[in-house]
Amino acid sequence: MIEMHWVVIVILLPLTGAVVCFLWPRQTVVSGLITAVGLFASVLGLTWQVLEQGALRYAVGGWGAPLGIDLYVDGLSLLMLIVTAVVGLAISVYSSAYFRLDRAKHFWPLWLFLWAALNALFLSADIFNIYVTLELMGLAAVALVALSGGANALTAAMRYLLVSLLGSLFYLMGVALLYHSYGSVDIAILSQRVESSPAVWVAIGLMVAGLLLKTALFPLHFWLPPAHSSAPAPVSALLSALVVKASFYILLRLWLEVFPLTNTVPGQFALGQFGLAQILGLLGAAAVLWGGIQALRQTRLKLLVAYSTVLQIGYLFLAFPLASIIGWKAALYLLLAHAVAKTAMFMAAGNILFYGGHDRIADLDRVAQRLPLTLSAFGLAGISLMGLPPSGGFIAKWLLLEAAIRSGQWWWGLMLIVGGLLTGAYVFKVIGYAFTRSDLPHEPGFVPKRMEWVALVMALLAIVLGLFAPLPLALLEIGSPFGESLR
Amino acid sequence: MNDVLLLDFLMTLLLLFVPGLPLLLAFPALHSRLPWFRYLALLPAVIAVAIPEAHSVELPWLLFGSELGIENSSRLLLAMSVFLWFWVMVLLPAARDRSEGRPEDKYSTVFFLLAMTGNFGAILAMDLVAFFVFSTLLGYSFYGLLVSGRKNKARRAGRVYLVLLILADLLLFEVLLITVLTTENLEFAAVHQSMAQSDSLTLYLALVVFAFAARAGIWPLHFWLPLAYRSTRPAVALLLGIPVVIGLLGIVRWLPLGEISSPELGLIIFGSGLVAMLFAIFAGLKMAQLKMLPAYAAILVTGLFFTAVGAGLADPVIWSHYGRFAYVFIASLGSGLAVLVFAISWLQVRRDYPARSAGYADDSNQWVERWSGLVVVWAGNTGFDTLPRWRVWWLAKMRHLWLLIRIWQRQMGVYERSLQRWGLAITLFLLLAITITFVMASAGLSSSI
Amino acid sequence: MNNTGENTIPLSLRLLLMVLLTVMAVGLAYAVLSLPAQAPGLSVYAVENINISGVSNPVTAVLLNYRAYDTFLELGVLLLALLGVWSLGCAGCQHQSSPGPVLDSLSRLLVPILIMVSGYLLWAGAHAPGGAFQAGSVLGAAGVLLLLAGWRIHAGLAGLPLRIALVLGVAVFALVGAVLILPGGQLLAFPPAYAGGLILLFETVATLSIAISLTALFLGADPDEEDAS
Amino acid sequence: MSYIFLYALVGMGLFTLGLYALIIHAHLLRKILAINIMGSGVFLVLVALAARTEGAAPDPVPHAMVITGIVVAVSATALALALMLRVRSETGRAELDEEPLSKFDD
Repeated sequence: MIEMHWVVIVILLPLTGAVVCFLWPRQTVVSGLITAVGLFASVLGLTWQVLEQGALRYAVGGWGAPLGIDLYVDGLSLLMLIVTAVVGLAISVYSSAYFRLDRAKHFWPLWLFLWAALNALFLSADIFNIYVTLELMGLAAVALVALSGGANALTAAMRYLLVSLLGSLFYLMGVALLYHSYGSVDIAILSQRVESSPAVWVAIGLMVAGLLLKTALFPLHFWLPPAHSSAPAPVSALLSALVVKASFYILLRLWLEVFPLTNTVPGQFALGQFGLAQILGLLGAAAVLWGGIQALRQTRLKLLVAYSTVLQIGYLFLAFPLASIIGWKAALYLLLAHAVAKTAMFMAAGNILFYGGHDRIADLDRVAQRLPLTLSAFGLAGISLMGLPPSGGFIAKWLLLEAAIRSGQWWWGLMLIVGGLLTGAYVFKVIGYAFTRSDLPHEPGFVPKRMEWVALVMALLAIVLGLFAPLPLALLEIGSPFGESLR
Repeated sequence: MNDVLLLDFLMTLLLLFVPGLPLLLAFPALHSRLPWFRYLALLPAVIAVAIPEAHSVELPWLLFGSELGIENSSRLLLAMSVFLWFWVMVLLPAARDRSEGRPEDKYSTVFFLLAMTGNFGAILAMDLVAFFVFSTLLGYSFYGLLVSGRKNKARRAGRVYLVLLILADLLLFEVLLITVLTTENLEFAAVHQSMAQSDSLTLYLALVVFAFAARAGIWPLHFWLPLAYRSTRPAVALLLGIPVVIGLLGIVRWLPLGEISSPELGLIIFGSGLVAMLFAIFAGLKMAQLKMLPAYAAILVTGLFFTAVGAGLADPVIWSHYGRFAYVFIASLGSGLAVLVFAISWLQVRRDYPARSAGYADDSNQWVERWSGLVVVWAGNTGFDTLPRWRVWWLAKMRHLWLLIRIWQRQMGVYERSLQRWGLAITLFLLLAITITFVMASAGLSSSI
Repeated sequence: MNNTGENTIPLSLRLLLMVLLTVMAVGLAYAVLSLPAQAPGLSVYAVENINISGVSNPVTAVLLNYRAYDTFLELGVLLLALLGVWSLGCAGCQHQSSPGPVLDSLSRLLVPILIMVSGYLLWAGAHAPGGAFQAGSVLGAAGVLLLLAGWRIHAGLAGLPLRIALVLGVAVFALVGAVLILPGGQLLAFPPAYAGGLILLFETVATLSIAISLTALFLGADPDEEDAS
Repeated sequence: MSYIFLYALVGMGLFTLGLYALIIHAHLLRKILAINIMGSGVFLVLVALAARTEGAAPDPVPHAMVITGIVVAVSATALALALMLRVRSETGRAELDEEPLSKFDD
């Protein structure tokens, strides 16, 4: 009986966990960890169910679309849920050692709320419901950024909040126009009814721009580096790994299901989508260059890692002009690999910060000898970000390259190589300083072993992802979210 | 028609010269220092890499009738090797300058050229015998390189390597005998087919894997690799990836992977690969000495390669899916090890010029400058002295370039800062929204007309 | 510094901005005007099912039955905002108000009336405009008024009891919604026979939670922590 | 039925005006107010267009959406105001820091 409702459990469980953590602050770490493990298991349960039964549709309240709200799981949303579960579990374990109780009692409810929002977002098939989850996610993320206190973090959080609200309002205006055009907010129904009309153009413009702002695609990335670098390390990790990806996921869903109007009138709108795809691809390429160069310029480790996120987001958008199933798969594999690797990298940066009390790259002062596990984690994560074999990043780039060549647009593939070189340069910059002595003597702090090991495990996972690529790629096929006709 | 014939002839000549020219140059190298000719040795290989065409030549007069050829996968390996050799050639005089007056170092150029012959030849070889001959040449000249160093430890590494080499050669000779008994044609493709049906398949597989594992320094036959990395000269250290690469290439070329299924042996190889990886991780973490890092990286990655080979032996489907990655993997292993060696020797130069402390907040520009300075110091230490005129010109160019980079960097900072400003950023956002709407609208209108 | 801070934007940028915004406004207006003049939306479905929804006011039916999941998440947003505000630890930001005689007597007069109005709105929600949010915000206003008049929550209630009251809305939704799964239903699927009662239960706890959350948001910091510090 | 569209157009106007104010004003309180005005514009569009039902009762679904949206907006505003107060108590002014990132320090 219960196993039928994994879809609901993955939303209710973290909410319940958040409430419990809020009610009993003294036991917050224990209840938080139990929730995290339970949630991981529930996502496995859901995966099993979807593998058995295929894509699922769940009508909340029993009404069903268009009147009620539907939840929908296919390969795409399942992959996002799994990424969230894996990264979430690692972040939970890491945070259990990272925060002292006075911060932990605020961190855990917020984090579990964020997790619930992410799961609800990935499961939702209703664009207004997605707005609510988007706000839930945004507010939780802002509060988490502000958690580290201090002028930088608070200013960054404020800017992030304004940007996040602005993006949501643009999105909501788009929802309003779509609803009043077609009388539904269900993605499946909209995908059948939408056709070319002024309201739809404006809605697409508003929604895409709002989501791009939230995804921090160049040149709208201005809020990301300060927010991601001034947050506490586990928060930085989950922002870069998950939160930015959530708005990308919505964009992808809309792009694949609501915006293509080719299914109603053949040929219509295909041109507009082509033009928009080229714009997104160009912005992605610009993000790769800009993020890479800015990362190289940084003197602070966490800012460097944050700019590397700007670069990696650029990669994701290279899939849009390619418009092929293999391109989408590549982008999602990249998303997966980046989520895991970036988690490891931010955790490693957090360990270094914990150890030395600062993250100035020039003063890393032989961290390599003192925190070998952490530096290994940083290096391995760097290998995946660079896209060297046999890491997960390599498989993703390989697929993207293949898609670029197949579609006859090899120049997008060039950006992968440029990005890889830039990534290599900034990773080596950090590693180089980690081996050498700086003039500044250090009072080494104590880094809990758990934090070092979690970072290393995530980094190894980022590498191992390259060896087991067929599994997630096959998972993505469930419910064929990328359509059949494009094949 | 004549054109085609001519082209064919030229390609044949080119393929012959790729391993042949270094071999020819090795003789005059005995007597003179060849300051420029050593770059010449690379020329045919560079051309072969640059011409994107598959080609092979049969040489019935060589050995038992050999075949050389080049296609995309071997071109990748050749490109990687050329890249490494170019750097080694640049570094070569350093090895000589530092040991002036020592007669034995005169021969090291010869060893380098012979090793280059072996390396290129093994990559191009299309049959068992040619591969065997060239890779053996590579092995023994490498022994020469190791031993010609003045350090005792390097000599010890050389001795260990020699023992393993002789053992491997004996085994490979056995393999050749078995193969000749089974089939007439010693071309790789033919051997794969006939060995797949042979009764002595398991023996063949085991001997090949063991022999090449010894040559490539794969755990547990890895002892010479850390020793060599610790003790040898930078020029040789850059090259230490080559025998490893050729060893792995041998495994891929000699084993009929993807055609046979041998679960037991596959499992053993898979297991040993896993153990090798664990060993490398733990031994590598324990080892504080930076110079030995590449050796453990090599053991780690070759271990990984062995798990793949093991999986491929156990289930040919896996290999036919992923086998094409093997060449990419091998090539990136070779260049990766070299980059690691480069980075480490650079770090050692840096140790004399430690990073300045964080007295200043904005050192984003300085680090490029420091980098460049260190590269110059490093290059000066290792060999640019021989080319004084070039160096002056090059340095002047570089200084200019770095000046440009600094200006450009500052400009990037200014741009980013202005992007960070709220007003501009949101205006850009608005612009994007409007652009998207217009793109959609114009397309919608044009299609409805 | 200029009080409005407008001087941070250069004139050229401001002009560009005005042009862009004009273009956007024209686009938005065009989009609105291009919509069909008549569109029933989902009103037909909403009215069709009103008999089994448990209430007769269609807006309440949408909020607490058809799209109750949105309402559930939105209570989560409110709770989350409170968590966020508390995590900021804004103890120092609060100004101590000193109520004058007018505020004092006004609050004595208004608070009972507000409570009564809130109760009416809650009850009326089933068949007329009104409902949990309206009732909750009126009740919350009463709380804010009390705070302005210098009232503070009793120290004994500032800990767990206050927290329980805050999470009540979310918790009851989650609990009842999940319990409804057990007899084989869906999440938040109300059997028509019990729908009216369940909606009243939800509205009541939601009203309480919303009112207390709004009051607590106005207070700004965790009263429990404030006492401790 | 043109008055319905008039309300919707006013909503769009509020949205645009709010956006202008959001960009132009540096003070955070004004930015927060601007966001709220933008939100009101969206809500007005949602509610106004729901009345296109030919004399029947207006479509209730957008009304419910607006109520949800208002609660979300209230929550976000509360968090934003609290954050603004904290920013002011840390930096001494209620404005976004427009300094270059590289000047950021502990």
